Amino acid sequence: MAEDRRKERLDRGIKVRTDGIYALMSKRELAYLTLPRLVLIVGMLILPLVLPSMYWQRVISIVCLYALLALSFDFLAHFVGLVSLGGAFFIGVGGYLAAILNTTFGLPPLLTIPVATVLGATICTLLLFPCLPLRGVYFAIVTLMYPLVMGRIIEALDILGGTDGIMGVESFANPWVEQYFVISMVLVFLFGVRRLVNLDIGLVLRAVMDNDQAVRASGMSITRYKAVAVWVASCMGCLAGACLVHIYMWAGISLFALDFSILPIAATVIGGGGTLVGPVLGCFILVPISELLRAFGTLRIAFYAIILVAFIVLRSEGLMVYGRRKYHQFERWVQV
Amino acid sequence: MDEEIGCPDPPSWIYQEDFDRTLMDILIYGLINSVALALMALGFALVYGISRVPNFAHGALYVVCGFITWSLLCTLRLNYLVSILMAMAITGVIGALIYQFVLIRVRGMAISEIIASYAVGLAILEALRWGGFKGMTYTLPVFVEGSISIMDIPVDLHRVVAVGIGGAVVAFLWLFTHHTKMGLALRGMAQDERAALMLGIDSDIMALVAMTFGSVLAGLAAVVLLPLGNIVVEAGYNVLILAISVCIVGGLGSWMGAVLAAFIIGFAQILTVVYWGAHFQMVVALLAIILTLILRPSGLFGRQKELEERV
Amino acid sequence: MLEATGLMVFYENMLALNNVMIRCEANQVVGVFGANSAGKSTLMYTLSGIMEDIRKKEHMAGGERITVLGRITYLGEDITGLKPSRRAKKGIILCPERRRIFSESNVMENLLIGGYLATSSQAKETLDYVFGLFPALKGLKKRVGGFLSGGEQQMLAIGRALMAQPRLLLLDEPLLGLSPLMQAMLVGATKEIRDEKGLSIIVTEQYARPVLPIVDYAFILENGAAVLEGTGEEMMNNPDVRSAYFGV
Amino acid sequence: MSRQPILEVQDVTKAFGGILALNRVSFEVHEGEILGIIGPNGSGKTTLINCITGFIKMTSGRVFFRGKDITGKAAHKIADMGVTRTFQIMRPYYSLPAYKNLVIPLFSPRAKRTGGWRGGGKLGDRNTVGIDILEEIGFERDSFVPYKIASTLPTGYLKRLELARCLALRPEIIMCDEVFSGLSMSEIASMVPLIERLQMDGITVIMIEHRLRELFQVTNRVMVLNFGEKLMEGTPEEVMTDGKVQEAYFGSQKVEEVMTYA
Repeated sequence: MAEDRRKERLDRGIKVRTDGIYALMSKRELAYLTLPRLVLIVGMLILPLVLPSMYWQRVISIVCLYALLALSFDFLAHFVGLVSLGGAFFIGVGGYLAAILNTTFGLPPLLTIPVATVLGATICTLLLFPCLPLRGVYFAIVTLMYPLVMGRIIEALDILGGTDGIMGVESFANPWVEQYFVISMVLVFLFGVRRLVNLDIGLVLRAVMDNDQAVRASGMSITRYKAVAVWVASCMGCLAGACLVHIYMWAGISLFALDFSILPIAATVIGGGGTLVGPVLGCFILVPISELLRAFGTLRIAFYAIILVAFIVLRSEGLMVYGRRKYHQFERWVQV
Repeated sequence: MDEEIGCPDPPSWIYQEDFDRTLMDILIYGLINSVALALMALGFALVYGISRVPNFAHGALYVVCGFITWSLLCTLRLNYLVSILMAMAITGVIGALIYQFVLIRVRGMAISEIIASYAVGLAILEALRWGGFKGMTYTLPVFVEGSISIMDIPVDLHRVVAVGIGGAVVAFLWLFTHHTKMGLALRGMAQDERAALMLGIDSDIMALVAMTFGSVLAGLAAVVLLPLGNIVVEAGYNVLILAISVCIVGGLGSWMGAVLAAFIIGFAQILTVVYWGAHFQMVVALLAIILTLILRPSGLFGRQKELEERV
Repeated sequence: MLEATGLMVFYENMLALNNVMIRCEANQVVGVFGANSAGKSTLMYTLSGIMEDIRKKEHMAGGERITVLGRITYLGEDITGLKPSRRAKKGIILCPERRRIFSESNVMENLLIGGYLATSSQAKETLDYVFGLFPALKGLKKRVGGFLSGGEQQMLAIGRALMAQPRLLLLDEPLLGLSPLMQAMLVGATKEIRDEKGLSIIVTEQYARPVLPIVDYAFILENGAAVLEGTGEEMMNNPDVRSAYFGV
Repeated sequence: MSRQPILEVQDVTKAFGGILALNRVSFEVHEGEILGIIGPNGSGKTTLINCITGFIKMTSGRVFFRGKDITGKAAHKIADMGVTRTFQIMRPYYSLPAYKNLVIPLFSPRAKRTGGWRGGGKLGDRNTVGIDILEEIGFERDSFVPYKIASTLPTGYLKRLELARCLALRPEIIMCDEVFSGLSMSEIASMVPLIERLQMDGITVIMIEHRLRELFQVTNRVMVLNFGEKLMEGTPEEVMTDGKVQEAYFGSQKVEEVMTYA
């Protein structure tokens, strides 16, 4: 009889132990704690080595750029409570900055990327500053509008190369540099953001998300903390944009295209929001699928969308949320 | 998904030829443009206002209805009115199916809802594109041929009819949501779904009704507006962006606000076209949205901030 | 009229209701008393079926797993696991904690939305009844719900629930945060509803004292379990209960 | 008294969509005092606190804190000056352990300056300071209570946590919005000495309450609001015997009866 029993979720004993300080006591527990991280790091580092062609290596780079965007989205949405649909805005600002720095001022990629990242993030934060008091879906939509406006302005005023874009941007020294640079950036930001949200300052950010009234009552300016968070997030976005420009050797209006806003969010949804690893995983699923579907020609996007819907409907909580639960907890039937 | 799908083009229903640059011109075409925007936005506003589902497949439903009408009319050679009604009904059913099989699984998770409905819309539009609906060859006939002149400005009759239909829809919606049991129940659900559940209002069925209704409205907008231009897949994306913009400026969930916002954006667009050129049309529209929100954070008629404050 | 046996509700592994047995006869006022987080609201949600909705939503979002065990029979019919809207149709209407009125609609619309299940003649009749019961609402017909005071909101919430033609009315902490005057008024109104409409009412409260005079039978919840039950008088005479719940 | 009041409220008016929630309310509080504010529901008590602390903008009127005009300042700036408040609907950070709840206010500039309640002007480790504050306010230090996730704490502790959040700022004024409501008899009994402690520490307290018996234990000045207007102000005895208050607040019931189960 299902009537008098229920399924119970329990933390695995090993999880309970490794939550404490005793983690280093046994190899098994050490492995439990570090193995997932090692698999991730090693996996990402050897990816360029095992993949056969230049084509797929390029795909890896693009995946990583999307992963950075997805990370920035996940961080803002689930740890600060700002749902930003403006991934393309970050990409565009970072990308154009890098292109200008490279073509006009002749800086090498080694310099353009960090400068574009920091400067771009500052510009993005300043431009988004008036929107920070907006809540929920209103913030989302305004950030969605930003990249569209930028694209239109560049087109209408015919500045920054207009519809032709800025051409002749220097590429990375060689494909290996390119790939290992973006992969290491993903790893750095993944673990960096994870660290950040677990620090006490991360708690404050989370408090801004679910309890802004109480934060105000504590004498702290919410807008200031939101601005800091947006700056961190746009750093990731602008970095991705700058890299993208150097990979494609071109900056154009399509940097502001909706794709860069939507795909990272889709990746976050299927990967599991609030897990930080989930969005990265999502990108590693979605982008290659899109490539594999090229055989279908124009129908590609339709198939792609259907797969996306299937993921969302069948595992609505997200892959990593599900996976993490399975890893840390087990289930059993108990009599009551 | 790396195809260019982004920036909407200037709406095709505006005459971009010679603007006489008179006040009347601006007034009349502003009115027409505004009604067109309102028609496009109402379906989206209704669905969001009632079920809190942001239906990002709205644009796709708009285009689908246009294509179905075209197919019924030109392939099956049905009567124009019959094809229109059938097409709207079919669009409604498609909307219902989308809700029943996709959106119902992610109810209450806003981001998932957006992505799921957007993906469904994407699938529909791209399937249509693949199915061969591209190019400029698909047009619907206007309802009424000919034109009249209002204050010396020639306006073709179809546009006059469109304005009439727009007005009728708004009036109908107002009556529906204020004076029918179903309409009131829908409004209740929009405000507090669980409280509505406690009163015996089945939220799933209501959301299904709202979605069907919203899809029919999208279809209606399509059959009214598409005869003014060609049926193209890109219209789906443009309509979506415009509908969202209008709803946001008006304040989400308030379709009366959406109507007002349609007028603001509609006139802003026409004024821009007249004085700055069509290039700036979208820039102005988008900037208008951003500015409105910064000045009035929940839209013109959004849930009043004071209500939220008063705990 | 309503009988729930062996009700157990788990939020993940946390036991919110532990083997609760509760019964309500026709035309009775049953009180359920207990401190905060004793499980009063959980019980009300379970009886009205809202728990089914909460469980569904939690499951979709990958949140905690909610398990509901036990049987609820209502008018001789097993309604365990029935959707909340179906239960409402059968006459179980919950008037929730913190009132949850529709804050953007005006008083009249709130009541009309409540009348979703009623036929138009029933609605008209009940509308008159509600305005007779709470004359204060009459002058506020056009006022938006969010601008009402706590007491007015509570009157509206009860009126709205009555519009749904209940046969069993569940009142979840109706007196919470109200002034003594308002409390006395609402308690009086509750009794009037029972007497005139012939309803059964289950009312939860943290402090039993104000509602005790109209309660026929009472249960006391502690940490999710029904620890004590009896008629109002029996309760009043129990020294432990007096000090803990009646503030005497 | 010739002293300057610590908080002076002049003619505060607030209109919500044409309805006057507050109509020209004025009062003063002196340093170290406990002022009670009572009134029926909807009489504007919470709105008054919201206006003073800058959570909503008042329609007209002025508020002075130590002679300085703080009208219309942002909520966080007012809190930064030491004018703090609790919320009627408690707003702890539910997903965090109790002591981590205090880490957040301890990030505020004011806490950094003052070091928190009892802090000597220098902020130590936030976790330790948080636990210290919790201990002072009745969380048993050696038990697991300060480490429990806030959502699992009983209401009594959550109310204390609300107070603790104010204390982390080392406030000059605390405005308590119904700290006794929703508590059991014994919890209230243990809360009363806590309020008295605050007074002994030199903190000015403004209390909105429905539970008159306990309120009158700690305060000797009460203000009555009704329909957004100040009905009267005076000692508990004066208030309880006033005819207007009787009518507005207690109806036909006897005062003693009201006192027991308010």
